[in-house]
Amino acid sequence: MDEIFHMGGYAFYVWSAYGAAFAVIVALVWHSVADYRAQTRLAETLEKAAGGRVRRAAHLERETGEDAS
Amino acid sequence: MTISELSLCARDLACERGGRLVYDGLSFSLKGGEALVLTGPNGAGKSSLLRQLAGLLDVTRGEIALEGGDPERTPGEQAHYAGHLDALKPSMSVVETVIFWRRFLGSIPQGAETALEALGLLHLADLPVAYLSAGQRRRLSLARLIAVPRPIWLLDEPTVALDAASVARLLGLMKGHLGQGGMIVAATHLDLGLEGAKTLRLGAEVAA
Amino acid sequence: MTISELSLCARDLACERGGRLVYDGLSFSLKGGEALVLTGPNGAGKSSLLRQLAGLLDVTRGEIALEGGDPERTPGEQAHYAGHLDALKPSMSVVETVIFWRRFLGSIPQGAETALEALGLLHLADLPVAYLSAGQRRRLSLARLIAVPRPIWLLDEPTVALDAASVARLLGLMKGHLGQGGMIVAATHLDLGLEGAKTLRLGAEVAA
Amino acid sequence: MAAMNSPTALQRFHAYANPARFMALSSRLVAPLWILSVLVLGAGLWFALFDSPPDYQQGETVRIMYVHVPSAWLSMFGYGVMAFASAVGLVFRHPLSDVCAKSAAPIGASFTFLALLTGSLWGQPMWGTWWEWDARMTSVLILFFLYLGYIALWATIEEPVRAARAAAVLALVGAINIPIIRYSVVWWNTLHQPASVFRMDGPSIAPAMLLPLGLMGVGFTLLFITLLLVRMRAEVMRRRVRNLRLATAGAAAEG
Amino acid sequence: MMRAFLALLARDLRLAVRLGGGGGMAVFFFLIVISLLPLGIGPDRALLAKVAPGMLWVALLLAALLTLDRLFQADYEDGSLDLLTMGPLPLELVVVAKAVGHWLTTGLPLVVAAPLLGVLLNLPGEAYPPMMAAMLIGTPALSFLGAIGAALTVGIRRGGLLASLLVLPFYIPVLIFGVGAADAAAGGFSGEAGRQSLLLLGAVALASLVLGPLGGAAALRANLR
Amino acid sequence: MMRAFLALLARDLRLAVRLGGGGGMAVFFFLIVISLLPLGIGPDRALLAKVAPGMLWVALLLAALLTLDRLFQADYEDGSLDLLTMGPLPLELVVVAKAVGHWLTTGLPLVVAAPLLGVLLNLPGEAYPPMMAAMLIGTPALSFLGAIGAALTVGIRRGGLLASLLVLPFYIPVLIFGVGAADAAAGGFSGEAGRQSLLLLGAVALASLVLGPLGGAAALRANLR
Ligand code: HEM
Ligand SMILES: Nc1ncnc2c1ncn2[C@@H]1O[C@H](COP(=O)(O)OP(=O)(O)OP(=O)(O)O)[C@@H](O)[C@H]1O
Ligand SMILES: Nc1ncnc2c1ncn2[C@@H]1O[C@H](COP(=O)(O)OP(=O)(O)OP(=O)(O)O)[C@@H](O)[C@H]1O
Ligand SMILES: [Mg+2]
Ligand SMILES: [Mg+2]
Repeated sequence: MDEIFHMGGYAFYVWSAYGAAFAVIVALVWHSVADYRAQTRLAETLEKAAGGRVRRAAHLERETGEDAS
Repeated sequence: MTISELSLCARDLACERGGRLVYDGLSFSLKGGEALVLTGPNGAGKSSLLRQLAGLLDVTRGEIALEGGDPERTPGEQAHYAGHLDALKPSMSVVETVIFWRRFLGSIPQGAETALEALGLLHLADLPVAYLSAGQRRRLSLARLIAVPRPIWLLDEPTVALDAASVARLLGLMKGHLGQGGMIVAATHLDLGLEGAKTLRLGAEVAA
Repeated sequence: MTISELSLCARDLACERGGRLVYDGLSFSLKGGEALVLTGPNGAGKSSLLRQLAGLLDVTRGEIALEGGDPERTPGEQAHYAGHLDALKPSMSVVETVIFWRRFLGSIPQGAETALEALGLLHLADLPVAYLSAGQRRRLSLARLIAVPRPIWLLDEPTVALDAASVARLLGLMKGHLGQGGMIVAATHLDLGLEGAKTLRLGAEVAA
Repeated sequence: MAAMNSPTALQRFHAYANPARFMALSSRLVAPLWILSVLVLGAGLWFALFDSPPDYQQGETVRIMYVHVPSAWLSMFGYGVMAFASAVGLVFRHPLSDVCAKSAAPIGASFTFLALLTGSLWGQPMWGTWWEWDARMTSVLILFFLYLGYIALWATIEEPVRAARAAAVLALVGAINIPIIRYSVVWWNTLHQPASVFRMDGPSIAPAMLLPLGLMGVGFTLLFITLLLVRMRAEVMRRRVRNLRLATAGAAAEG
Repeated sequence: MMRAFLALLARDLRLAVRLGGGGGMAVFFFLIVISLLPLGIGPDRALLAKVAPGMLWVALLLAALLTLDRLFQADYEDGSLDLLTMGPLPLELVVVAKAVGHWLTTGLPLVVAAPLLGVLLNLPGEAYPPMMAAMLIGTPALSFLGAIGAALTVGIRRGGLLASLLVLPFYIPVLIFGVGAADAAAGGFSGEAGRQSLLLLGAVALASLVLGPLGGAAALRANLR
Repeated sequence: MMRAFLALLARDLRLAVRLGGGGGMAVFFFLIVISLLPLGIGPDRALLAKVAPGMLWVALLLAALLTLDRLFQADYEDGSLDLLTMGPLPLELVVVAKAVGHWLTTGLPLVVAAPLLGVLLNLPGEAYPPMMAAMLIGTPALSFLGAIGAALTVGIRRGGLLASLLVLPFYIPVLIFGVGAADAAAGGFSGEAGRQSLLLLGAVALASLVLGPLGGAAALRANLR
């Protein structure tokens, strides 16, 4: 185990590389998921608040084939 | 082909801006010699409609057709558009401006004076545009209508900043254009004084 | 000091622009609660006079004095100027715009809604300015008048691009301001409907 | 492509690309994909760190390869996805491909950054320097710039439709540029330093190293796809939020 | 159509001259950047000679970048661009006219000024002809590629910096082959390497003559509605 | 008055961020310029290390110059500047707010990014601390001196290039002392020379903090009427 940790004297480089990869990937995953959650929550509250008007927005969405724009 | 055989039709037009539907199901048709006046409250979509007709804004749904026009050119390329922005360069002189647009839009450069005369700008011909007052600028940007003949005029609040004499002059020019079989679509909040013009009121009743 | 004791005087004012004398020997005086309407053909110097009053254009000759005002501030610093340019940032939202001007011109940021309400913009509060139509922009730039109280309003063609309802609303605001002892100098080509306002007609267009 | 042009095929394409359908389909895919990526990456990591031999030349540092090379692959794969989606978006005008291109960019940029960073961390023990202006490294750096420019363009244009088209043009022109950069950099380098001391291709790979490398490569790719789906879902929701906001703001009648 | 093209080109040149010197300004900027360099890296003449071709090219790129926002931004802001799309000239040719105007007011004057600056940087004599040739071939590419970046950022106020960022990666091949041509001569390699660089530079320039108008027009279309 | 100052500063920062990333964009530009250099002068590591401090400073100046037109031009064109002069805040403080905003969105991020770029240019380790110190002291001077140039050219459309030209001479002392501080450390001189450069740089920066607002406000007054 110690050997693995030591990495033949190159511990700093190897573990930094893996650490950095881990950090970047975790940040990316966290950001993506958090963003998705936040947007979903926002959409829900807005839909609730807008009440009847949602139907109009949804209608527009369907008609234009774009829920974008 | 004389321009009086033209007709401009919009069928079931819709416009979406910034994710909102500004108008929907809008239709009209206009023949040579006819004018259409667009009215309605702020934000009703008058400017948007003019830009769609000019080909400067995507048509969300529906269609715009010019019958009897040059089939190789879009309706926008057979129209003049005078919007809120005046497309003037402060460092060019008044006459240079008109000459440039004549050249660019495909006329010969000679005869620019006629257009300046028609808008009462001849005495300012050599002044740089930077020195013009608001109304003078407006008149210069309208001079393009006369400088290059095109069958359709799309005018967005054309009388803004004009004094009474200039408004009268513009009215005369518009009548002359209609008399030659041209078409005008103009957005305005005031009465333009074009008798016999069709009116299209945008706003609450159009909202989907 | 209440603002109704104010008086704004121009004595023998001249204005030179681009090497030409636009007007000369112009005088007027205005007391709190009074309005002055500037009329005249394009290029007569209406906008120039307003900019001189706002301190944005050098006074060639003559003088402008505000009596009864804050002696430590220039007349311009006690005035609102609403000119042809609207000083709006497309990427700021409507309410952010008003809040910024309240802060910058020295009021507390709270209460921006009152100004938006007064100009019928409350429902657009969170929209970016880039999305506004011409008339909506104009109304937002006029909202500054209400957002921060200042005794003098200098308005250059304030009704441009406004629909009928908004013109009526603006008229109401102007009357309210005069009623509180404020002063208004407004340039216009149309009838503003301000009864009892003084009128100053500037000269005919100067030939080159 | 010819079939695409017939209206029915196009309609079918649009039906599949419909955002609502996409949301329904992707919601079923996301969870399994997460699990699969974690499993493959876990296995890959085990082999990479514990169950593969050190290299006879590079020693233990060779283990950096198992994150470096997959990152480098994905940096290019990401641009490919972005450019392809942009082309589809420009031709078929479908918002979902714009969403896909937009969502791929930050992921691709992150992997590009990782390739640069891990390469740098490998370079110091191997070559004695963090950074070398060598052809491959330089072209990856420029690829990173292209990603950043693409992201910046999306960020600055407010209106999604407009932003999508402009960004698509950039991605496509950039796609043409990448091989040019690659070759020009190779050229430039050999011109100055005819005999490079460093061997970029490394030793031919032993089977014992191929297994972890392959697992990590597959794992990274799965992760990429999962992240892409999640980001696309977030983007679709963001647009829905935007529409709802505008609808509420505009619904109060004018005047 | 030809008349419209020439009218637009002539207008752009006139505006460039009136708005403060067109070419003169770019040259002046180039001059200052080049004279900043010795201040930055010290007055060692051998060192200067070594970095001279590269520095000249980098300064060239920067001068081109700095002037990119002149291409479309002003026309967009005052509404001229709307009207330019409504004329008989295809949008691609509008972009060509603009790019040619940009080249005539920045690239060309810089090429003319470059030898003078070479002297300031102690550039060896044999490097001049290939360097000039490379600049003549390479600068149009800078303008045409720049047009893409300028068109992409046209709706954005103060988009100048963003345009620079977007365009810089596209300038890299031009830079590398351009420097390659001059360096080969200066470094005493056989003419072969230099000639090859020039050929590649020519290929990049030709590609940009096609790509610039197409990409620029596509970007303008995206941004204008 | 304090409230007005902060409101203006906050607005400028917000606009900078919305219009595409404020600081991020400047850093990105800086990064690209710095990576163009090796492409221009070749990948020779010793040569790169030698020119690194000078190049970092030149790139810093350019990034600052390129963003100068953000200072007043937009506010002039849309009429905001007229209204800013009519508020309670003296014009000098308006200039200070603008310059501070400019520094926060360009100078500061660049200082933070500089070490990373040092690595790319193979800058020797001992040079980092004095270089960072010099940049922290010198970059505010760039923003404050830049304000004068931006104010002088405010009425001129596309005045960006002219502003750069006017300002560059003022930047030269900053460049010389800034490079001096980093070079002294890198070149292994005694600390004395470096310290002296830093002191002189500090003096220049202090002078610019006074000169910038006064000169800028005077220039604005001249241009606005
Ligand atoms: C920041 C510096 C570096 C960058 C940007 C970089 C970039 C890349 C790229 C793009 C690839 C994939 C190329 C392909 O598959 O064709 C790659 C593969 C590879 N790199 Fe790096 N690299 C860097 C540093 C290093 C270093 C220092 C080493 C080892 C001493 C190294 C060893 C390898 C190996 C062994 C491969 C896989 C074999 C191959 O596909 O040729 N790299 N690198
Ligand atoms: N920036 C300027 N430089 C030089 N001369 C100018 C400038 N602006 C206006 N002028 C000239 O000053 C005169 C008065 O212009 P001003 O804008 O005050 O007119 P105005 O009465 O507001 O006209 P309008 O009704 O058209 O708005 C005009 O003749 C105009 O040509
Ligand atoms: N660039 C834009 N992006 C998004 N939405 C916009 C944009 N321009 C206008 N809108 C919105 O579209 C609607 C119609 O605007 P338009 O300018 O066509 O109105 P208008 O009828 O011309 O009004 P006005 O009388 O004020 O000129 C408005 O509600 C406005 O908020
Ligand atoms: Mg309108
Ligand atoms: Mg006026």
